[in-house]
Amino acid sequence: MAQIFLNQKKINKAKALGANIAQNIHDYIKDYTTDSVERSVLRLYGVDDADDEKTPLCNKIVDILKKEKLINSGVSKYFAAAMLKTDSHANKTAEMIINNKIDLKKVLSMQSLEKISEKEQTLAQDAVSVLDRSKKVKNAKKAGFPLCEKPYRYVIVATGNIYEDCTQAESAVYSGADIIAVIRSTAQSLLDYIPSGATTTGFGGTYATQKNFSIMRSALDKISKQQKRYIRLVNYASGLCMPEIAVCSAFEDLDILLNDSMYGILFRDINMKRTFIDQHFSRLICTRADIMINTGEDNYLTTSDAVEKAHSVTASQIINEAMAKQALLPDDLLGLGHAFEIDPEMENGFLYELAHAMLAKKLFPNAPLKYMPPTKHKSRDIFFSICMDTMFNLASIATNQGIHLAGMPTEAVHTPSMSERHQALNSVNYVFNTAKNLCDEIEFKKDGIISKRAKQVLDSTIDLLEKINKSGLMSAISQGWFAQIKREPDKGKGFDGVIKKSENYSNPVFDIISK
Amino acid sequence: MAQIFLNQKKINKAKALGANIAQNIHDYIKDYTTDSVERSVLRLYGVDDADDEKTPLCNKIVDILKKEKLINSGVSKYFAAAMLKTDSHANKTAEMIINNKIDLKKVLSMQSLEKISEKEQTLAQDAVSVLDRSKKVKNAKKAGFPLCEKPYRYVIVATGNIYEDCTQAESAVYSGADIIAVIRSTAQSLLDYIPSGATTTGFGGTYATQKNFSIMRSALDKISKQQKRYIRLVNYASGLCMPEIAVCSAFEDLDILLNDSMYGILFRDINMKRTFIDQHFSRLICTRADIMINTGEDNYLTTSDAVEKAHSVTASQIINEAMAKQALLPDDLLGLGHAFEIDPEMENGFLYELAHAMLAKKLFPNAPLKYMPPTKHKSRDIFFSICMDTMFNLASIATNQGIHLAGMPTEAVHTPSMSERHQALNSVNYVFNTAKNLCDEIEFKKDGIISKRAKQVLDSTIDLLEKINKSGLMSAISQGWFAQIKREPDKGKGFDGVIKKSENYSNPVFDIISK
Amino acid sequence: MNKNLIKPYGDTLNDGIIQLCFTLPVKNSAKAKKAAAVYLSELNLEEIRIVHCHRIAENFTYIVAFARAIPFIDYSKVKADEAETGKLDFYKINKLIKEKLMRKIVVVGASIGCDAHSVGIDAIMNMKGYNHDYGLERYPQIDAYNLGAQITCEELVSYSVRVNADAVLVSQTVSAKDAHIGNLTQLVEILEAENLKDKFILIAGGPDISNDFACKLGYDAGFGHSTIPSSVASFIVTKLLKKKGEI
Amino acid sequence: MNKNLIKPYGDTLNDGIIQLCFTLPVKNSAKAKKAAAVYLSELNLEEIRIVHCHRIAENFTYIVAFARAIPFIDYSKVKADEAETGKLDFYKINKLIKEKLMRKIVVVGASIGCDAHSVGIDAIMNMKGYNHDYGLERYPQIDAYNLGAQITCEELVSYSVRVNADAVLVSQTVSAKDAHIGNLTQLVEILEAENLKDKFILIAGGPDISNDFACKLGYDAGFGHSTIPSSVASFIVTKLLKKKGEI
Ligand code: B12
Ligand code: B12
Ligand SMILES: Cc1ncc(COP(=O)(O)O)c(C=O)c1O
Ligand SMILES: Cc1ncc(COP(=O)(O)O)c(C=O)c1O
Repeated sequence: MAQIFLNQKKINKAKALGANIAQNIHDYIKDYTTDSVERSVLRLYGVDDADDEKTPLCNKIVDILKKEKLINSGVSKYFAAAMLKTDSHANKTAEMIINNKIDLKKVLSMQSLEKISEKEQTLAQDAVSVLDRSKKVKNAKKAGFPLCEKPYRYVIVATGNIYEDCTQAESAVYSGADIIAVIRSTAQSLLDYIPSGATTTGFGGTYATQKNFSIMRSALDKISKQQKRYIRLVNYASGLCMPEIAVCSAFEDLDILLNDSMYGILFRDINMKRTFIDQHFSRLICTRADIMINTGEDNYLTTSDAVEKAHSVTASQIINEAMAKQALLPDDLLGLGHAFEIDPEMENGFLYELAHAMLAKKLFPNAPLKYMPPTKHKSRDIFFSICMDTMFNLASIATNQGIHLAGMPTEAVHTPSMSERHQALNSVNYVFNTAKNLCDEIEFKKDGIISKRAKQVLDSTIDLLEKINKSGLMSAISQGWFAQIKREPDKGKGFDGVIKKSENYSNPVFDIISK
Repeated sequence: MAQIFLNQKKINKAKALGANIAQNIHDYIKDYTTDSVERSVLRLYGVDDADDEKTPLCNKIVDILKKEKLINSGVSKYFAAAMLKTDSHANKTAEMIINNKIDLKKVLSMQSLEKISEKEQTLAQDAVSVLDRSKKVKNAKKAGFPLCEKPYRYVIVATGNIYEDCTQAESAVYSGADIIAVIRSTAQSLLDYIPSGATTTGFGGTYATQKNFSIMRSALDKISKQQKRYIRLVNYASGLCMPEIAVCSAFEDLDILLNDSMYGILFRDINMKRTFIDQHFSRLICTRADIMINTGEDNYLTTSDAVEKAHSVTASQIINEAMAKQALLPDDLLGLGHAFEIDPEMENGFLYELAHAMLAKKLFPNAPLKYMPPTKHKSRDIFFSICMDTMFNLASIATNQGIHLAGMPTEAVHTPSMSERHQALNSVNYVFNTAKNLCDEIEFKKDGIISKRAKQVLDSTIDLLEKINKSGLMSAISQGWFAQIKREPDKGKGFDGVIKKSENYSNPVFDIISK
Repeated sequence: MNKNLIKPYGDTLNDGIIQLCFTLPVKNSAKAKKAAAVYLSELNLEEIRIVHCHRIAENFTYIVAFARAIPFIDYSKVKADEAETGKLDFYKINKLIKEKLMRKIVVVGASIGCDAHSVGIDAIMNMKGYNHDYGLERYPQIDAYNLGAQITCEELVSYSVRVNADAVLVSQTVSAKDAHIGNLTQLVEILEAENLKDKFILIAGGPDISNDFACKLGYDAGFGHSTIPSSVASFIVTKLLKKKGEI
Repeated sequence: MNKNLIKPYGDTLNDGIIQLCFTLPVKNSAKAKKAAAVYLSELNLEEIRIVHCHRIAENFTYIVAFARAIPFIDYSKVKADEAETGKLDFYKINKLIKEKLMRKIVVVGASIGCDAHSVGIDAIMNMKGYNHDYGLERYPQIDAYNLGAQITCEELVSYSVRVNADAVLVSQTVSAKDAHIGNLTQLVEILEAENLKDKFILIAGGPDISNDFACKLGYDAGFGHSTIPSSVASFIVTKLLKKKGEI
């Protein structure tokens, strides 16, 4: 790979600061659960139905527990007890609870705590084996095809209609895509439940539902076979339902989830405590089910300047990595994000992009970095946008990135149409092939613009991490140190879903997968 | 500049072979003149009118001399004598000759040879001072603006209508062009005369006429002032009228001429002797009038494969340089051509392009290399073509080229329209700025693909030059060693215009400018 | 020919050349190529050149074409539909407010509904401004309140009433499946229901919003892509002065 | 709806989305932008979005637009207009010539007029061929003569008569200001004048040539961009067999 020289001691220092920052958050969150974590437990236990109004049963049950003020002990034991009582499957049991056929207030006293605990264990073991199954199934599928070369070619589909999405995905794979991301309908991340069923009415994206996941998964499996390569499926976890989305994704064998420890806080005004707790559980699930996470540092550069605030991206990557390590994620599932977002009018901007991209590679040599294309400065002159993307494609192959989001000529116009995705992939395919081994050929001058820039960003990162470590991450966020957006620890959406664990809180799935 | 290591001894060897090859040609051509050289003398003496059928008077006079078998002595003394006789200006004299008012057979005997020779000297001195004037005028204009940064941005206009060409040129300059080339109407190079007047009816280009030159020159001067930078004007010399075009270009203050020692032979089936003689005189004029030449090695790669025959480009550059040196051209007027023409589907093709581009820089460090965009492998998917051009733009700035022909998205479709030129220049402007100093940053691995490739091409070049030197250039061409096109020494268009000089041949302009 | 009659220009006046790109939902084949040409002939085009056809899915063909457009339009009859701003600058605007209105004016802005895009409204409101043009917060004579993104119509209205706003600025970026129309319409309905419609100068903005479009929805003006803050301030001041009878 | 009715596809069936790019010969301004929209509405388009306007000269505005195309066409009624080649391959063609025609066939090719582009005709004639498809010179049953470029019509005709050609292949690349039409027409006129028109199978080819177009000029067939040699050989053989009454 093209090399730049960085002081290893500085790298170590930055990593140590990150670990400390993450540990402090971890010390806080270990005493809390959330509505969504509890709903995830129900989903893991098999509750996946919705009522006639399309409200998921798991939401209703958690609401009941909250109303009854029982939630602090966790939903697990109540539901296990209820299942013992009904002696039926999970959805049936859930229905009976909702229809007041079973009173959760009383259900614990109806059988021995030992039996309940045993049932919890069985349910949890079953749940975990479902997660394990997903890992196995995916590995088996991958084994059937030749290894996919990096950078993986990643495109989004966003028609709002899952069936049209499949058509678009098929075309994208045909043009060379390795990864298909189904973008969610705008603001789904603010919904405190996961919609259900196949959907056709999203805005700027398609609802993330378990059914939609499975429809797309089948479509991709079909194309995989035709094209003789494994096609990865991506959806979005960050939001009010992070862990639940992770569960559904594991059920439907998704490969990657957008899952950032701070995106929801900053860009969706979701409460930070809620987010920190949710991301942890969701990532534990990803670890177990072999789902790669993709973080969202690229987003910072849509509100901040990419040169001025480059170090905030690096600092966030280090924090995201440290938090991921708390959730046991191995390096190869760590799709840390960064982006090619420097103003195209900046003199030598491309040199800075190379510096940033190589810094990320140097800091996270084993992580499959997710490299985002230019978006903010994309032109509405689609012909010019293609030039920017071509340069981005080159930066990606020249610095050996892991996951390459194909930039779209119409980025500044509309969600991509079928022809535009084809145009975008044509450029990616061409550049990746024509400059295939460029990364092995070039060396950068030690004292050149590029090397100096990488050092400078690393230095600023360490400064920022030191400040954050001193004040604590929550306070850092409330001071607007990321993306220049300020969020208060006790404000934001979903704060009422943060729950203090009681002494007898139980969540056996958590216990198993966090070991 | 990005560096590759080449053995200086090998470079010297290649250059020595080139010098030898050129010397052999020179030894041949010094005893010959051509119709066009003689017509150039007339143009230099002031004969620029045409008759009612638009046939240039200079053609008619040379025809008369040929018919009378007087041409071997050169037109100069006959015309000088005639002028003495008429005591009028050149066009008037020419008219009288054509209307048989003056008999060229007899004109020499009508006055003393000394007086004629004196008149020739005056005419020649005046002619040369016109050439010198052009150099001065251009330098004065340039001095009025800031220095233009290399690579110069070069675009073509080709509407067929000189007035539309001006509109197109204005727009191109507005979008950033530094150089405007007015492409000639298809096959003008096969016309054995220069059309006259303002023209509006060309096919795939606009006729090169002195009037058209002057119309475009004024248009560009106007835009120059508006945009506060000097805009260079290009036309095409290679063809049956090489030296005459050079003369007209000097008269109208053109800056650059496409002027290759072999293009016409290979691509236009023009007789090789004719071409060698014509190019020499035309280049002498360029030297004197400060007109940069651009050679056409890029064309080879439209009929040969760019990887397989890369060394034929290099060999031709070396020969073109050696011949240019015979015509006293200084390095800064030596726009040697090469091109980015490797199949976009070739793995690591871009690395090869970089190798070729750097080899050229290394061989001709002081020549303003003319770098041509992809043309042969351009897609009719204009969106993909933009990707190719963007990579080409990068190769150009990364290797510090002199003159950059902007690639057009519609290269494989039609001659460029106004919007397409704008799109093309947008890409050039962006890449040149965003990667401005990339060339100072990168070093290539000594034993990498790029370095090896450059060495390999140099080696093959030396092999080829050795073969050419052994067989002689004319025989090399007849064996198809350039562009895989075979041409016979005594075949091809314009052979009947090759004239053996008699002992008393005179061409005082030649004598002055070849010193 | 009437010199006001215009059509596209390729490289010669009135050659009518235009470029098109689209996908047809049919299998790539000679017939698909022909269909593309037939289709374009339905669009008032001639000398159609289908220069590129490519299969981009089993039953989809990607097409690049050039053609000559047939109609002319009379340019003298075209009427631009941008909001009339008078094009005042920072200094003139502040001066006018101070001297003619003789009080500070109050502007409230937000990106409404589930639209999380705040950069657009920020560009208009924040100190820093946009494209070297100061944002409204910088104007000494304007009290500017930027509520940010994801603001419900109700929140925006009650806030505007509270601070006695002169103008309410609404940003909408997501327009897929007409998402923006729903949000913008809802705001107007609420204002009408509460009889507040004429209390505020109501302005919409966003990359896909034109003045025409916004006016049709009941807004006083609409501003599109690359609007600069002073155009908006200009419009507001001019409108207020008109209301006051000062112009 | 009749499922044969089609229109462009953006990301949803029948959304009609197409992209356009062109230049208008007017000064960039709000009025120019509006004119672009008005113009496109004359092209049977709706929901027109002029997404980009840029001054590219004093009085010229560059425009990028998206819109929805209104008409449908009936795909079942579209008739492709490629030459009917029967799609035989190298081996079948040689076999057919040998077994059914029982003599070698003679083909002469050239790029005529002042057109110096020879790569196209070479692609069809040379041994090497094009896109992994052998050129006519490689066919054991074909005597192929490639005269190259810049050949006058007269030269081509007299040569073809001399070698008793079965088929004459003509290449034309330069089509600016319809340069190719002149050359192609001239050849047909000469052949007609000399009563040779029916003696040869007359085929035109080049990037801008379609079968329709060539047939209209009096050619037996026309072949466009990325033609492979076997298609041409296929056409010739099929035609000769038909003449002979073998099919
Ligand atoms: C930055 C960005 C984001 C950021 C937003 C961060 C933030 N805090 O704002 C993040 C990453 C969060 C984001 C998310 C999404 N985005 Co977004 N995003 C963009 C992006 C890259 C840039 C937008 C921008 O900041 N432009 C710069 C500003 C200055 O320009 P502007 O908004 O046009 O504003 C100017 C004018 O319009 C006007 N103006 C704007 N508002 C107002 C208001 C008034 C009153 C006035 C007078 C003027 C005015 O003045 C401004 C200055 O000139 C665009 C693509 C692009 N390059 O345009 C996509 C884009 C807007 N996003 C898009 C989508 C679909 C989404 C998502 C829905 C995707 C998804 N499903 O997850 C999400 C969810 C967003 C949501 N629910 O709203 C689409 C919208 C498609 C469409 N037309 O419907 C775009 C076009 C990308 C694409 N091609 O798909 N996005
Ligand atoms: C190579 C080339 C040249 C070379 C030609 C070398 C040579 N010996 O052929 C050189 C440098 C000499 C040249 C010169 C010029 N060129 Co040129 N050239 C090209 C270029 C880059 C590639 C053409 C090519 O080789 N294509 C590859 C072959 C295999 O494809 P093809 O020709 O389409 O052939 C295929 C089919 O069409 C078909 N086919 C072709 N002929 C025939 C015949 C038969 C019988 C059949 C069955 C099939 C068939 O089969 C072939 C295989 O599939 C094109 C741009 C481009 N990328 O297309 C411009 C291009 C063709 N040139 C162009 C122009 C304008 C010129 C000049 C006139 C410019 C000038 N004013 O100086 C000159 C003069 C040429 C002249 N008088 O003819 C324009 C033509 C514009 C137009 N549509 O009118 C083009 C499109 C470039 C542009 N955008 O401006 N050119
Ligand atoms: C990490 C991460 N999560 C989620 C999202 C999308 O979230 P939403 O659905 O809230 O738009 C993004 C968007 O870019 C992201 O980067
Ligand atoms: C050196 C040189 N001369 C002349 C020309 C153009 O010549 P013609 O007018 O014969 O097409 C070219 C074309 O590319 C060239 O490279």
